[in-house]
Amino acid sequence: MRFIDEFRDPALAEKLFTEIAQTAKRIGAVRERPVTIMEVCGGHTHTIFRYALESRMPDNVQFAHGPGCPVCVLPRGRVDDAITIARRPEVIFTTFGDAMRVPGAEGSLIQARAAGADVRMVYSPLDALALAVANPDREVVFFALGFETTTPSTALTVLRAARSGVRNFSLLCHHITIIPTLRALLEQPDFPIDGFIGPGHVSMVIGTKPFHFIPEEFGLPLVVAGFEPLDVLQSLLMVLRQIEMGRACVENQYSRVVPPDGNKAAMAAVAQVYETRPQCEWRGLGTIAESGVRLAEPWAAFDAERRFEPAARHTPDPEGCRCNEVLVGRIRPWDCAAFGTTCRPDAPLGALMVSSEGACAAYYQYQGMKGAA
Amino acid sequence: MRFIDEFRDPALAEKLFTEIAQTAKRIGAVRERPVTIMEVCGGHTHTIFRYALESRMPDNVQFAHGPGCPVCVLPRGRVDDAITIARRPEVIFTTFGDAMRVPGAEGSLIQARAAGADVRMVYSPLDALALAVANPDREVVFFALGFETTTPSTALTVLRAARSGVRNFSLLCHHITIIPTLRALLEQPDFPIDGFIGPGHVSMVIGTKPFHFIPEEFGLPLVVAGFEPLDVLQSLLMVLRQIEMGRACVENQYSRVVPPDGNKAAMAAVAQVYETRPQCEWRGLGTIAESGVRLAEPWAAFDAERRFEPAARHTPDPEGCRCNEVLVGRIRPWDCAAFGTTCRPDAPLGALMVSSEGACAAYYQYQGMKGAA
Amino acid sequence: MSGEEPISGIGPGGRITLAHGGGGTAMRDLIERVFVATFHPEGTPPLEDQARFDLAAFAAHGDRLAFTTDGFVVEPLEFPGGDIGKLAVCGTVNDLAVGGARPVALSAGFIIEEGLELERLRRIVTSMAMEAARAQVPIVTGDTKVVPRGACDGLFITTTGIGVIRPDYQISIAGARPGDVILINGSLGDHGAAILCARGDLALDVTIKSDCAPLHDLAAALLQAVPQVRAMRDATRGGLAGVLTELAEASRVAIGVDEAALPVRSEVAGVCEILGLDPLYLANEGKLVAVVAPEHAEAALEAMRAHPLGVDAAIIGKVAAEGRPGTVTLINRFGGRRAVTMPSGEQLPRIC
Amino acid sequence: MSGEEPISGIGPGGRITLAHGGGGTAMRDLIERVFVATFHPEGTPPLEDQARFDLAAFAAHGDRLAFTTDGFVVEPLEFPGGDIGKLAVCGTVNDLAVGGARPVALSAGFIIEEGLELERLRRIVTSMAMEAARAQVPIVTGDTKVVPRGACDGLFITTTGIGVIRPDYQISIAGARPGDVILINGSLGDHGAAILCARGDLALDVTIKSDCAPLHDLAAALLQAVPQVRAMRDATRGGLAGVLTELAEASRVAIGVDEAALPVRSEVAGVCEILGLDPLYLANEGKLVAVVAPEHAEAALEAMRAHPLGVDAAIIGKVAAEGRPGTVTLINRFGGRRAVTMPSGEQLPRIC
Amino acid sequence: MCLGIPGRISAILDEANSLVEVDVAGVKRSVDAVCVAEVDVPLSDLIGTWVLIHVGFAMSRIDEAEALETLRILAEIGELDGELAAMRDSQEARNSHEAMEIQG
Amino acid sequence: MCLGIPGRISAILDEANSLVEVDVAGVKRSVDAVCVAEVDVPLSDLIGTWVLIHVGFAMSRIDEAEALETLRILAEIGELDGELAAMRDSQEARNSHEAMEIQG
Ligand code: SF4
Ligand code: SF4
Ligand SMILES: [Mg+2]
Ligand SMILES: [Mg+2]
Ligand SMILES: [Mg+2]
Ligand SMILES: [Mg+2]
Ligand SMILES: [Mg+2]
Ligand SMILES: [Mg+2]
Ligand SMILES: [Mg+2]
Ligand SMILES: [Mg+2]
Ligand SMILES: [Mg+2]
Ligand SMILES: [Mg+2]
Repeated sequence: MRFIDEFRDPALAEKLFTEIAQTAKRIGAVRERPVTIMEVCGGHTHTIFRYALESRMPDNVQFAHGPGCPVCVLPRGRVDDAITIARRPEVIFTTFGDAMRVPGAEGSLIQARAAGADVRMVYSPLDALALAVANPDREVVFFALGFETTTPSTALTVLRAARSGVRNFSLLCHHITIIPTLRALLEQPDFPIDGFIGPGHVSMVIGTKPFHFIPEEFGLPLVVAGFEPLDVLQSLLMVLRQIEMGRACVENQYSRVVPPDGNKAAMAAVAQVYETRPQCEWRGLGTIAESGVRLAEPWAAFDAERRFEPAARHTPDPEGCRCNEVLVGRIRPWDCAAFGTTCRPDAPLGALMVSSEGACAAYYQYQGMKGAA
Repeated sequence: MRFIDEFRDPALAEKLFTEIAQTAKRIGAVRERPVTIMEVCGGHTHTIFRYALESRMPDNVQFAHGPGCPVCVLPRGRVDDAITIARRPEVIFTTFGDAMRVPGAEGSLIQARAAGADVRMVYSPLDALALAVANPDREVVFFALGFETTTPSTALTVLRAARSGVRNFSLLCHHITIIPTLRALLEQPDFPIDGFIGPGHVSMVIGTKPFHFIPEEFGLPLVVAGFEPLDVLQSLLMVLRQIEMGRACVENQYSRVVPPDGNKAAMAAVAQVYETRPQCEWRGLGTIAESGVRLAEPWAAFDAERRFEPAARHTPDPEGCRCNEVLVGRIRPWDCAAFGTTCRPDAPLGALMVSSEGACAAYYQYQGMKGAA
Repeated sequence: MSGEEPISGIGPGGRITLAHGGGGTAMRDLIERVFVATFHPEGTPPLEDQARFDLAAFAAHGDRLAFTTDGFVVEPLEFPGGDIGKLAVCGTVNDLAVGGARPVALSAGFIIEEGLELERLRRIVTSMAMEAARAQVPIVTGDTKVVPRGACDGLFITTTGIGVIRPDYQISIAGARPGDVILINGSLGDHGAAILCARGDLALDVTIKSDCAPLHDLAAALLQAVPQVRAMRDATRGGLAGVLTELAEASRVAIGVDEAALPVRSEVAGVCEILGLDPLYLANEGKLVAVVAPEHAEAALEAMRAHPLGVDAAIIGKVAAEGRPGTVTLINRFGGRRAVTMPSGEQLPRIC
Repeated sequence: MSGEEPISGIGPGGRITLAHGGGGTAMRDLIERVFVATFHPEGTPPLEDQARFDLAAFAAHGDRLAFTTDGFVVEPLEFPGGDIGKLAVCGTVNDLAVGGARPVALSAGFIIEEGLELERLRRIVTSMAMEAARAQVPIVTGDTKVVPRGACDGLFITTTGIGVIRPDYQISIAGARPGDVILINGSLGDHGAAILCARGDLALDVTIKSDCAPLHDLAAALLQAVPQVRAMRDATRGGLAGVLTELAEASRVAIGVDEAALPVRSEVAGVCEILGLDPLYLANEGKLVAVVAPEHAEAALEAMRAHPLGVDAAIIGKVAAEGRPGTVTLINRFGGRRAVTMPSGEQLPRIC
Repeated sequence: MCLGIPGRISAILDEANSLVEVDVAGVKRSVDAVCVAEVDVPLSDLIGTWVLIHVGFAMSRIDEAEALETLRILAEIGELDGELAAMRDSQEARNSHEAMEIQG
Repeated sequence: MCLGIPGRISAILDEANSLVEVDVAGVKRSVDAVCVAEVDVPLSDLIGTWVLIHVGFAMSRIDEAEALETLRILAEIGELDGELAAMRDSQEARNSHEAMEIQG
């Protein structure tokens, strides 16, 4: 496949492994502490594990798996809200597949479906809208999850619904924004990260400029990266080279997809449909100011929260769950006692075990219980 | 079972067979033509076949199986109306079980159910009303079939629905009345019947007086009969004895259940809820004036015809169907070429093949193809 | 159950999900901890795609292998006198037994609706295991599918049985001969009436127990006494009428039945009266019809009556010496004769 | 069809009704004129409750009887490359074949939703008959149930197979030994991807053909060449990952797989990319995994490649000489190693 | 038409809506008793009464005296007739399975 | 997060609603192209264009020149370095199944 296969070439990867090893060696010569690079995006986490890149890293380079997996940071109370709405007999609750396994206090959407709720998986919010048109006597609710990459798609879907006069369609919106969250992480004392692999598809929408505060205010390098293994390796090498040279700036490895200014049409749609939430809850991270959006007043009719008024519960993370520490890179999955015992992909306790973009699931799925042994 | 087993006693039956044989012999001595007695009611037809009473009749006594089976006289267009309504997605169409097999032009309600219509069998119109209460977002329609016996039950159900404020319940009413129909039969030239076994359960509601015109105007005896084999045999004997003595009057064999004046509460409910239809169509008999009822104006809200406005089609009987001749006793089922070939209980062409109260089905089921052989 | 680790994929509601049919950990957990643990409490064999038997061991018991299958789809899944699991074991054991086969092994295929309560499944599986133990036939292989909610009615089970037939048993639906005597081991229509009432939509309040029972032992006792049994069949869907019409047709004989000899329980008769149904056509799940030569009739009746499942056994009719082949005639208490025809369509109540 | 008398109980819409499962004339008409007529065009045997086989004839072909069952519940019922009928025959033939058994007979239990189009049923039954003929295995007994609309998803079929195993074949999921070589007969995930696309809810427009095929002949060819095959299994639900993790666990060995050697069709890879799925976990219906001693690897590969269903056969990995028993490791093109774990739950697209 | 069945009223379920329970050979069902109730008489007076039930409604009280009278008349039929005993014998013979032969 | 996949726009499905068909390795799907369309330029100009697709929306055009440039940089990495050949050999050895042993 074009634009994919070229970026999976083993020979080029081998060169990158070599170069990374040599760069790491040079860094190691002048610095005792290993270098920890956070890949912000769950897509990168997935690539790292899927291609077992970690297994070929030098000893003094390690990844920390960031908060950029929307289902991993979905708070339990929000799942409970979703289930409350999905249970209404008139509702067809639509969602991306990976959100169906996230456990709330009363189980997951999969389990709610098993108990009778009409929950359906869709590939696109447009498919949810099509369901609404096809079922005029039902209420179709779409679980609008995702970061800046996904937010335009639901904004555009709402605009389309409004244009077509569809009235039985609404969003349960839990779109979140990565920029305030990175700032919140960086402001933590002793944040143990030396550089970032930046989220390529977020940047495709918002451009690279919003990341400039990271080198400018926190002195750390960030390389916006694509999602193929060569993209990740090249980006890592670029970060390491900045570290080696003591530089810190934003670089764009993914220039084939990411324009520096992002996508104007997408940002305009988001600005038109959404407004910033004063506070937004993240699983594992707590509440972060201005880190999410909600439907703006003119689109209130499409807001499932306003329409169905779920309890908007706050459900604390389950006992024994250490997702919060894994999420910020303070512990590794196997340091959590639940890992592989009471928390497994088929019965996740914490959200990081749900998607293969979650650090714990990725470790479990792609490394078995190795780390734990 | 009390009031049942006593009336199935073989020893008493034997006495009746003997007495019937002797009476028939005496009649035969003075009259050449065999005696033909019409049992008006399908319930009697059923008893006659179920207990194989016909096989023990003297040679000069034969039964003619009258029009008193509501599903047998249900016109095809009415079934088509029912299916049209049942197909509506919001409708739960409820009916007595035996009406589900009656073929209209586009198949039966069973076949409509197979094709997706929500058709449900109930034991009582009250059960249909309960379904309406349990499914407030659906429209529950009850197929109100039956003679004077059944009409009070649907009238009382409508009154109950009105009292409870149930709005999603209505009747597709095809209640018919036996009295005008008997008169229409009797007015036919050369009507080949010598006496009647009268419908016991109709009489339980309307009493015995409405039958007095039969002896008075047409000079034929009628004995209102119960439904157990001894009831039928005793009534037959009573008819034969009237014939033997040249008398013609209305007698009541079923006095344990039938009061001479019928049931006042039942008749009052019918009078309150229904009004006479100027014309009513019968399968096989054509249109008979004032032989059916419909919901009176104050109950229009409960009338499925007014609510859903089905085409009210007139669908002629299918080709090759001779139900009309069987119904009035002019031919026997096996005289119809369709009998047992293109018309069988599992694939009825005519309505008389649908219910085991229909003459053709009764012959087929209880005598096999004997008559045809 | 308490203290035990929950089965993978079972959430707070205690329900089966699609994951339990997905071929992964949840499915394996369900299979091992519910099916295998119940059917083979002695220990888990490696999960092969197939069960295997020594053919030599079979040969010791007979010269023919019998092979039969049935699907079970009853609603409600649990009812007075049984459940779908008991039914699934008995039904196939009976189809083996009425052919004269000694049941050797069963397979069980489960199709489960997403949302079925795990505890309910456990009860049903336990009931299957109990019934299989009673019939001394192991459930040796199986399959589990889970379909989305609304794609199946709770649970369907298809069982297949293999059995071995002794060389001297020659039983066939085509085996009845003029003069033969027809027996049944007890009352008619209990299962059909039980299900009709248990379903609840007719709002009839009565507890009729299904007659669901494994007939292998009764059949064996009968064959012990009368190895020459000519025909035997369990009277399930279609009732006694279904079996007799098939028998008359396949054997090209005329059959006469004595209505007065037919055993019917009073509550079943009551349900039939209310709904205008005929017990001749109601389903049974623990009744077999046997056809024997007249000289063996008494021995057959005695052997059946000596068995707990045959205490109400009766001679109900005979194969006529002459008469139109393929016909069944019922002679009633009044000496009237009527044809018994093959059932047609659903048994619908005749009410109005 | 024209001129023929319609099947009893089939109305103007051409659909199956509950009567076709009622045990009466409509059911018999359906069974005789659709099932029996298609499976046994040569003539109708009397409808016994069971099929019977001479045990002596079996003994000529082997020393063990294999017995296996599977339920089939696919949606849509017909899809590129097959239908539920073909699947139901192939699936059970394959479960027999991968145990080294020569298929002898199949049973088929049908659970039909009221309203299924008769013509559709005919097509599916014809497809079963064709596939059974291809696999040279007769469908000898069966069962038909019809459930109310909404109580099943069109049609479910449960097939059970019996087969006979030659004395020299000793195949077991627990049979893999260190050093053994692992082979597969072709590309991964075709069936899973075909169904995902055929279903239409993801609105992906591509025609991927299911690999659904009977593997008895391929397995026989392989066993002819290498009678010592240690383990063999068809990779159905759970995909290759499911088979390999079960194999590693049952045989108590560590398995290594070479990602570069895994055959995957480009459209299947495309669907996986779009939905974030892994072809290792997608279902197959015409793929078997075989484990042989290293000295037999080339002969096995050659035998598979010589068969039409094995042209893309490949050696995909081996059983490690050491390593943690029960683990499966995938070595990718970059030399990276990752664990392959047993699938868990449904395969849900990873999108947002 | 008009399948009717005798049952005994065994309990009052809902006085206001005139719903009673009837017992038919041990099978119980709720039926509407408005057609057999009397004005100003409590429904509970009906307990033990036999009624004729049709499609969920009690349509008539069964008059036990009339039933006995009908049976009495039945019993008297042909009593004067000497042929009775002979007929009975022939009936019994016909009922036993020894004699069961079917004509085609 | 944010699974994205490159695809080629292969047809225009609905100009008014900016729906186009994309082709990903032979798999086709309708996607919304409003984010990659230009004002006053007919959608048909997009045919043949490679785009990055996310949840049913084309979110960015793929810049082929930039892609080639990235690959060029990748190709140059370590070219100066003599160790490359040696590394390649070791990689190939690791990939062949002969060498596949797993550490527990
Ligand atoms: S193992 Fe489970 S609970 Fe523990 S950190 Fe990971 S996801 Fe959270
Ligand atoms: S055989 Fe059929 S068509 Fe002919 S009269 Fe009877 S019911 Fe009518
Ligand atoms: Mg069977
Ligand atoms: Mg059976
Ligand atoms: Mg049977
Ligand atoms: Mg299986
Ligand atoms: Mg259901
Ligand atoms: Mg199997
Ligand atoms: Mg299988
Ligand atoms: Mg298998
Ligand atoms: Mg069967
Ligand atoms: Mg369905």
